[in-house]
Amino acid sequence: MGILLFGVVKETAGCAVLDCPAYIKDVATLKRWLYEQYPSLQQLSSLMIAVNRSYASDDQEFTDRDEIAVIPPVSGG
Amino acid sequence: MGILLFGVVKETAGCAVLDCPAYIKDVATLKRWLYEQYPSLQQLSSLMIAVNRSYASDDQEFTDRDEIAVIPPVSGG
Amino acid sequence: MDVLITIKEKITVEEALAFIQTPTCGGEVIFAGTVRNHTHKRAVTHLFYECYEPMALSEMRKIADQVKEKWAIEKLVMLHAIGALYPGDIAVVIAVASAHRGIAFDACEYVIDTLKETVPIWKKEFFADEQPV
Amino acid sequence: MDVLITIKEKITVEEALAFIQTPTCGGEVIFAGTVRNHTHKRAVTHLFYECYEPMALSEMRKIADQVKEKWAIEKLVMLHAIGALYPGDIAVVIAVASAHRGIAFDACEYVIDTLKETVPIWKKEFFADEQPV
Repeated sequence: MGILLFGVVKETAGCAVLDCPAYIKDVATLKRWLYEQYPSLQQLSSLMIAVNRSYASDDQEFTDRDEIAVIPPVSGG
Repeated sequence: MGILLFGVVKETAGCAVLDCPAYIKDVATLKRWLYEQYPSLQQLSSLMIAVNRSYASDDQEFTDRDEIAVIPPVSGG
Repeated sequence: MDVLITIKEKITVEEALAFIQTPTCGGEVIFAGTVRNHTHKRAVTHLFYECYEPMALSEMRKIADQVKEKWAIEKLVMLHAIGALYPGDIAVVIAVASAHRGIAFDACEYVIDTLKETVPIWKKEFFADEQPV
Repeated sequence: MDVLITIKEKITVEEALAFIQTPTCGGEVIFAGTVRNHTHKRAVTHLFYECYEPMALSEMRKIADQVKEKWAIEKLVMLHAIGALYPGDIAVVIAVASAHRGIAFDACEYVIDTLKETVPIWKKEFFADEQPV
């Protein structure tokens, strides 16, 4: 399934949409997988996952019909 | 000497400059005299006197070379 | 701190903005006070602002001095309208620019609160249910 | 409470003012965040703002809902610019109108503070002492 990347995560991965393995079905597993793929993300002060455009907790599950996005520390305003 | 009136004090006295007796040489005496002349001023929440464009305390003295103004409660802004 | 203090018949938010905008500042806070069309449920037709101008300017300068002492503000504007004002018209504009937004909010609120307490300007309200004078 | 939420390439304080001005309100508080020409003493040539737009709009609506619950605010505007911005350009405008100025200050500061924490918008800085990409 494709997950949306923004900001420094997008720059680190070098792409705006990342394909992640089908076995990943919850936020905690996705974050673990991201940290394995891109260890430098562990240096960020936070890394949030949004499920269907809302911040999700670690135990939230999702399917490939959900819109998943990786949200590094925001810096708007 | 002429003292400057504003707002409700001007409306009460019916004039913008009031002539006050020469024996008045300090703020407290001026306020007492104003209250005698216009008892309705006692209903105001405050009545300040400005000497040379600065708020003056009751014990401040002045002469006829000073600019004296009566400042009812302000309502700018 | 650059300061613009003005009392005149017509004031605008734009002139305040034009004065405070600078590439060195990150945050600008502006307060605009407009004439309401009612006071305590009574319909207001217009207001008349009267001013003891030299003292009002002097008191506004004192507020600016206090701001300069209290906060690291780069630019401060205080505009006050006088004369006849109608509902929707702008009576007062306070604008503050600072590198830090928190103190810009604090300073802007301090200025309008203090102005309303100390600056010799008086507002007379004219009501719809009143006989014309 | 009337709400205007916009994310677009160019925003102005004037459009925020136009939305919030109303004869029923006494106090308007506006925050404008502008691009600074330096960050930690390094000269900034420009910024690029990137945005996860549908979620950003949704988070901005959540902030508006919180404001509506907390305070008696009549009008609220939240504008955010995206794309390339240069020193002096306006990146964000928050505007609040209320009959009571104290809560207008509180609400305006709450909105900008919360927006900076929760709304998925990212700023990339380009420095003068950097190689062009």
